[in-house]
Amino acid sequence: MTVMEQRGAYRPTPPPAWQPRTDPAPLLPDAEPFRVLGTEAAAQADPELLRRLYAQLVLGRRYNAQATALTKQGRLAVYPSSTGQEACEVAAALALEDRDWLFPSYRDTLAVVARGVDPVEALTLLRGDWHTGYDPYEHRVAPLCTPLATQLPHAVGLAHAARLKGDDVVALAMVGDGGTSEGDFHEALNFAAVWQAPVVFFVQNNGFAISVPLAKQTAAPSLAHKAVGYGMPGRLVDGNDAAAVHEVLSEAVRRAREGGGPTLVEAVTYRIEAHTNADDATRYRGDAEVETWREHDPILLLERELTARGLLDDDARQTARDAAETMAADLRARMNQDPVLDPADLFAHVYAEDTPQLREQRALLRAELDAEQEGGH
Amino acid sequence: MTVMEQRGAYRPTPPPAWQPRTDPAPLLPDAEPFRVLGTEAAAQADPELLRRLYAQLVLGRRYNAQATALTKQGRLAVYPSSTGQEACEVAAALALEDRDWLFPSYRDTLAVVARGVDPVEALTLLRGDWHTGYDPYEHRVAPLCTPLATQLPHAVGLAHAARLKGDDVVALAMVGDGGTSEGDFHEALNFAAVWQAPVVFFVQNNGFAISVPLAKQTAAPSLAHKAVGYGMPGRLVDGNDAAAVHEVLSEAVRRAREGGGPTLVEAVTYRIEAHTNADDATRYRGDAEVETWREHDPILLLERELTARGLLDDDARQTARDAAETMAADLRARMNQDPVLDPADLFAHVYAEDTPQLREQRALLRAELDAEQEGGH
Amino acid sequence: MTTVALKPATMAQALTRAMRDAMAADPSVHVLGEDVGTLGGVFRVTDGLAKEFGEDRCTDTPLAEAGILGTAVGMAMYGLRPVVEMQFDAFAYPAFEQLISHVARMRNRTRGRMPLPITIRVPYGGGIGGVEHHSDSSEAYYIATPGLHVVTPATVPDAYGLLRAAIASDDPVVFLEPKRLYWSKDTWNPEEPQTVDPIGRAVVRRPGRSATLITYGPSVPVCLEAAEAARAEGWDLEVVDLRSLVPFDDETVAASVRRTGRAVVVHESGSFGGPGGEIAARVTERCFHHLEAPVLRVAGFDIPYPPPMLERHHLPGVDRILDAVARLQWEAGN
Amino acid sequence: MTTVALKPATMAQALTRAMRDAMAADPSVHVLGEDVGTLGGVFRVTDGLAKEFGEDRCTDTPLAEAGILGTAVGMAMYGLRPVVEMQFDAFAYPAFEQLISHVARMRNRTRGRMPLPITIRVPYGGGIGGVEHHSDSSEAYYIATPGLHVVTPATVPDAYGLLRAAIASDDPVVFLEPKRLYWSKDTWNPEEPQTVDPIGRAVVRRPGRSATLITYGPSVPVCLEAAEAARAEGWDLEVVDLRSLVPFDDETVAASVRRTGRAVVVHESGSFGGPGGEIAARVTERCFHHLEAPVLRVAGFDIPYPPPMLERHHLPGVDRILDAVARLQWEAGN
Ligand SMILES: Cc1ncc(C[n+]2csc(CCOP(=O)(O)OP(=O)(O)O)c2C)c(N)n1
Ligand SMILES: Cc1ncc(C[n+]2csc(CCOP(=O)(O)OP(=O)(O)O)c2C)c(N)n1
Ligand SMILES: [Mg+2]
Ligand SMILES: [Mg+2]
Repeated sequence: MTVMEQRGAYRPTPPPAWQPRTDPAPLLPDAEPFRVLGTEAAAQADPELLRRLYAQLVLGRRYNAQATALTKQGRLAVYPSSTGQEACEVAAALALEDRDWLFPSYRDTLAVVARGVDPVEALTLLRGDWHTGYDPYEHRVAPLCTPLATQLPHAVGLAHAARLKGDDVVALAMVGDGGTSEGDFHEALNFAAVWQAPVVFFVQNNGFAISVPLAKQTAAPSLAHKAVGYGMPGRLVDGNDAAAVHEVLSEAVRRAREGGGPTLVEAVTYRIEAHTNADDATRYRGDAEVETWREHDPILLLERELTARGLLDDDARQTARDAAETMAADLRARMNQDPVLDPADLFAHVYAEDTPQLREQRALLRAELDAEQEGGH
Repeated sequence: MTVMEQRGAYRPTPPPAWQPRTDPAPLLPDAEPFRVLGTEAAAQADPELLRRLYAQLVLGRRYNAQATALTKQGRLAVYPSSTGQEACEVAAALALEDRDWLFPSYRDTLAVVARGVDPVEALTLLRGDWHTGYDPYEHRVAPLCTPLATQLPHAVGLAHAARLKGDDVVALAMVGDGGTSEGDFHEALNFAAVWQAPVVFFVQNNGFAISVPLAKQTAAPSLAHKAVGYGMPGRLVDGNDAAAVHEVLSEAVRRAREGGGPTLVEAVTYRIEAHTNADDATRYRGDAEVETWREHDPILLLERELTARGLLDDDARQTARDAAETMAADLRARMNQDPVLDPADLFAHVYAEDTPQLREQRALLRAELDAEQEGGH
Repeated sequence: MTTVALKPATMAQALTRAMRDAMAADPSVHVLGEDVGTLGGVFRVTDGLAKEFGEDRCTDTPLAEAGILGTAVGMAMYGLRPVVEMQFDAFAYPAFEQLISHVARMRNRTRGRMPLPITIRVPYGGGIGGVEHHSDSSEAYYIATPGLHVVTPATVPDAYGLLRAAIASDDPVVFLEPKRLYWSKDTWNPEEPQTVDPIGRAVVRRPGRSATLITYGPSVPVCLEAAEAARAEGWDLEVVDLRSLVPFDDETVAASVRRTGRAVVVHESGSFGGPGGEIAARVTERCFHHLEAPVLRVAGFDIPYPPPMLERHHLPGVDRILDAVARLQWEAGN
Repeated sequence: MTTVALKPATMAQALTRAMRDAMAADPSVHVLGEDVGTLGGVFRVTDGLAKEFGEDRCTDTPLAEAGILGTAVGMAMYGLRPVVEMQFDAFAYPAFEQLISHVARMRNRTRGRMPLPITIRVPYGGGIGGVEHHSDSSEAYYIATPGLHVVTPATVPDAYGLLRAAIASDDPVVFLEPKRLYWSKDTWNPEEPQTVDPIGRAVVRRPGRSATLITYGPSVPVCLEAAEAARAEGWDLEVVDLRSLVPFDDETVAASVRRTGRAVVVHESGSFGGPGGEIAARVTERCFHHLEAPVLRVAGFDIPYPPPMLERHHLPGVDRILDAVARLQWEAGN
């Protein structure tokens, strides 16, 4: 006779409210990052897409190099390069439809440009003549966002609003591994899951937050494992495999568009350059580690695949390079022009209409500038 | 010939940094809340512990009733009752050693009292004569915390500091289901996991955050599923089963003390009363739901177990009730005395030493009070 | 002043009515916050909105203030007009980064392309017997943040008119609701066409000749009471209700002080670094040669908001105001 | 003024030295923040500390400011003295709830039983060509929060002395480090016994008779430069460096203004609701009959901090200060 039987009538019941709400199993990421290039899956990949990704990667790499060069010439205040992460940058832009929205973080100039924003306007912030250089509504790209993770709730709100209005618009929001530690990351994912908002959260885990390595940032099995805690699927992908990133993001975008709710995607990648041109990466990591990653370079991986499948000849390679050089030359030329500045812009767009206080301050500045001109100093 | 073989030498490699850091499986909670009472496991439970829990539950229930009565008499500004949640409150206090720390949330007066704090001092905040009524260092109980989830990083920092100092002290921090949505919850759990701090996060999921039901708070399979995203174990327990809660918390405390790092425990329970005496729960939930939970009452569950095992006779029951009545009578009597107030206390302890500005303000108040006394109004 | 047609309404009811009318008039107006839906808010200010307009228009959010304001930013980006409720003043603090770094700046950062018409309702101030963290006066933080309008009503009709104006504004507005005036009543006919006052105009609540009390929100009734009491001392006090801290109505305030030659700024918020310093400084800049005495301030003490049983000693009351008026160097002139 | 023994040091070096000395003297002093360990901070102010004292004493935290300050609260509860670095002014905003609701109040909430000796280092202000969110002046928020000390050095020796005092203080101190003075140099001998100035005392940096410039932090060198330039116009300006905004040294400031009869407050922070209003108001309260003109303010404009290429038009410079001095109604008297 068991203890239970001894006790007669009393049978334990689970707490009344208890019904597991979601099956956790499908929300958990695979143990290994998803890959396409060099695997069986690559055979299924659309050759056109692979070629397009390739051209964009080459362009992106060149853009990073050119922008970094511009910092050395004093034409940019600072540039956080995404060299080594181009597969993520490009795939993020290409996974979206025109009507969708991209929410970039401060490192994602490349995704912004890949989405169609003018390469110079994308650099306005970093040149320093204004903050956001482009019209967010033109290509549906939110301003490059510096306060980490703060753009994530924006993406959720926008996607939710679109859904309420009946528009099948998806928002894709980018954030770094470091950014996942911020409270805003948590709140955004939670709101998105509760509202079943059509959002894709795209974490580029590039191993570092400035000098802080991932192991000091999280003890989780992977960042994608955070998803189950919100009730959304978490996906892990090789961030240097452009085809894989594109596939995973496209799938998440599709799910979101069809009402399936948000997804968290973690791309494992690496920041090849220093945090920005102002950073000294030798202070916190060795060359050996960087070298290992150079061998896993996104362009290299894709090039190998394309070559193996006979999809890339020297001509095509040259065409991609030429396009990149043309873009770089144009960027250089346009960035070498001094931007036209108007100090009175200081007061523009603080409010829809100047407050009386701003009118006074505007007049003060005007008087100073006039005096300066007269005084000739 | 496979595609791979066709391609010759090129073999895919996972991204170099990829080594799964932790095995996620042991971090995931069971699908069903852990229970002891009414199950085979109950046979293993220490009778002394069960009796102690019982006495404390009865005392706790009475305390809740008395405090609520005091609000009706205008003796308390407000009281957030934990009726129905006494198993959690009591087990949290009993799972700790003297040298450990408790970090209560605003609803956890009962845990504070069960830890040894004077029942009147525990109510000072709610009576309104001062904020924290007790000395946090006397029983190692942090102030009752109203801004939700903000006490969680405190617990992490304290536990981390203790560990750095070589003290085997554990911090147990309490939070509600609603509180898990706050950014501070996320940041605290992440810091704790990265630092392997000896903390136990104890979520009382009582189904509501004021009027907002759990389904509007989270879409997760359970709140305990959040743990894996930080790299700590998540445990799910029937929050009305005092023996189960005590066991799970004790186990987590032990693990933490032995250097095993933090644990997230979710107890599934129910808030039987309204949010506070000022709330009208009929606006957002029906009686039927409350009734189901009354049948799953923590005292009832334990009483059944004790009775079935012959551990509780009428005498013991009466002793528990008498102790509760004595406590209640004492509380009533002491709370019916008007607290002694000194307006000059306004300026006490803003800083270690008054600033010149506060000295002036203190003098102003003093002059007003003197004038009031003279003027007789 | 009462006409038979008017029924007394509370400030809370006027606020509810303002949201209801705004939601009825404009489908892009959405209300969101903790407990604003089914419960109607802990102060019942959103009572009935979820029922009338559905949960998608008046939404109970998860419990996370940065998330609430942050998602509201995204909603506004997509053309909605979110009206966000922060449950209590102190619980708006987690949303400060979103407020300062995004809400206040998005228009400016994008050269006017991405305005954010968000109204942030913040029940503020003390005097309601609340325990700690429930009675803060946080206006100093808001007014020091360029890009925000900061508005606070003191009367029932203003509660309606200013909230309508806030929701209609294309700029973000921090709408500070004096908690202890929620249940204040006034004769006000919600069925009549309502005036929607523009944001940024102060009003003289009581004309007077001896000195000006400059005040706003919860301190307006206290100042009016003080002005009545002052008659016994022979002072005829003017009371200016600012209504809007940003933009600030320098014109109305300076005109009053030039007339009276003396001024006391009264508010509940702490004194040091509070709005009173700004107000006193700008009044002095503008009216220096009309002033018979320095502009004085009567404010909350520079302490964490005290427990309920002591709050009456902290809050600026009639006596403290009259004491300040008495210190306005009457012997010296006029 | 230079003696041979003294070597030039930067303010950043003095700050590092202060932490190093404090850590060596007291094992309970712990430094934590983003990138403060291995990297030594983005401004290199914590350079070498992790190496010398180990990662447990100088810790790279996860990237979460509320978490950093919140865990520091817990560490302080257990008897440590955390020195927290916020990487930039604007990135302290996520920690505001912890700051306002806990750090500033814990002593008071617990009747003095649980003081929190936390130093919060905040690099602040502009003039370094930083892009948005890297140049805010957020002192208005801090000074309006009772329970905090708010301190800011303007010289190399003060950077050392005030930071030592902040770390030694049993109260929480917001320690504002003027970014653009990090690389300012002064002859200062770190090997000599260092004076640790008490918090709360202003200092007259330059005596003068015509008017007082009241300033702090990054604007101190600008005011000194303005004072030099003013000699050409026949003005002999006194420059008061406040050093501590809370507590405020009314004595030193009022004594100066009583002497000179005129004053201009200069700071980089926005004008409306900024510290200048408080300072002008309290100076006027105390010195009304000594004032020949209203106390004027020269401050940043009330706008979001502008992009680098426009910041020079925003920052209070010598000309703007002299223009204000010129408006001090010189025709009227003296
Ligand atoms: C809220 C906030 N805190 C701190 C910073 C300063 N900061 C800029 S980038 C960075 C590291 C970001 O790391 P991660 O999120 O991994 O992105 P990555 O730089 O690797 O792209 C930090 C700490 C910031 N921008 N925002
Ligand atoms: C930061 C913050 N936001 C809002 C509140 C107001 N508030 C007090 S209790 C409560 C609900 C809390 O729900 P939960 O965390 O589930 O705890 P429970 O009340 O169920 O014990 C809310 C919203 C608060 N105290 N702190
Ligand atoms: Mg990173
Ligand atoms: Mg709850």
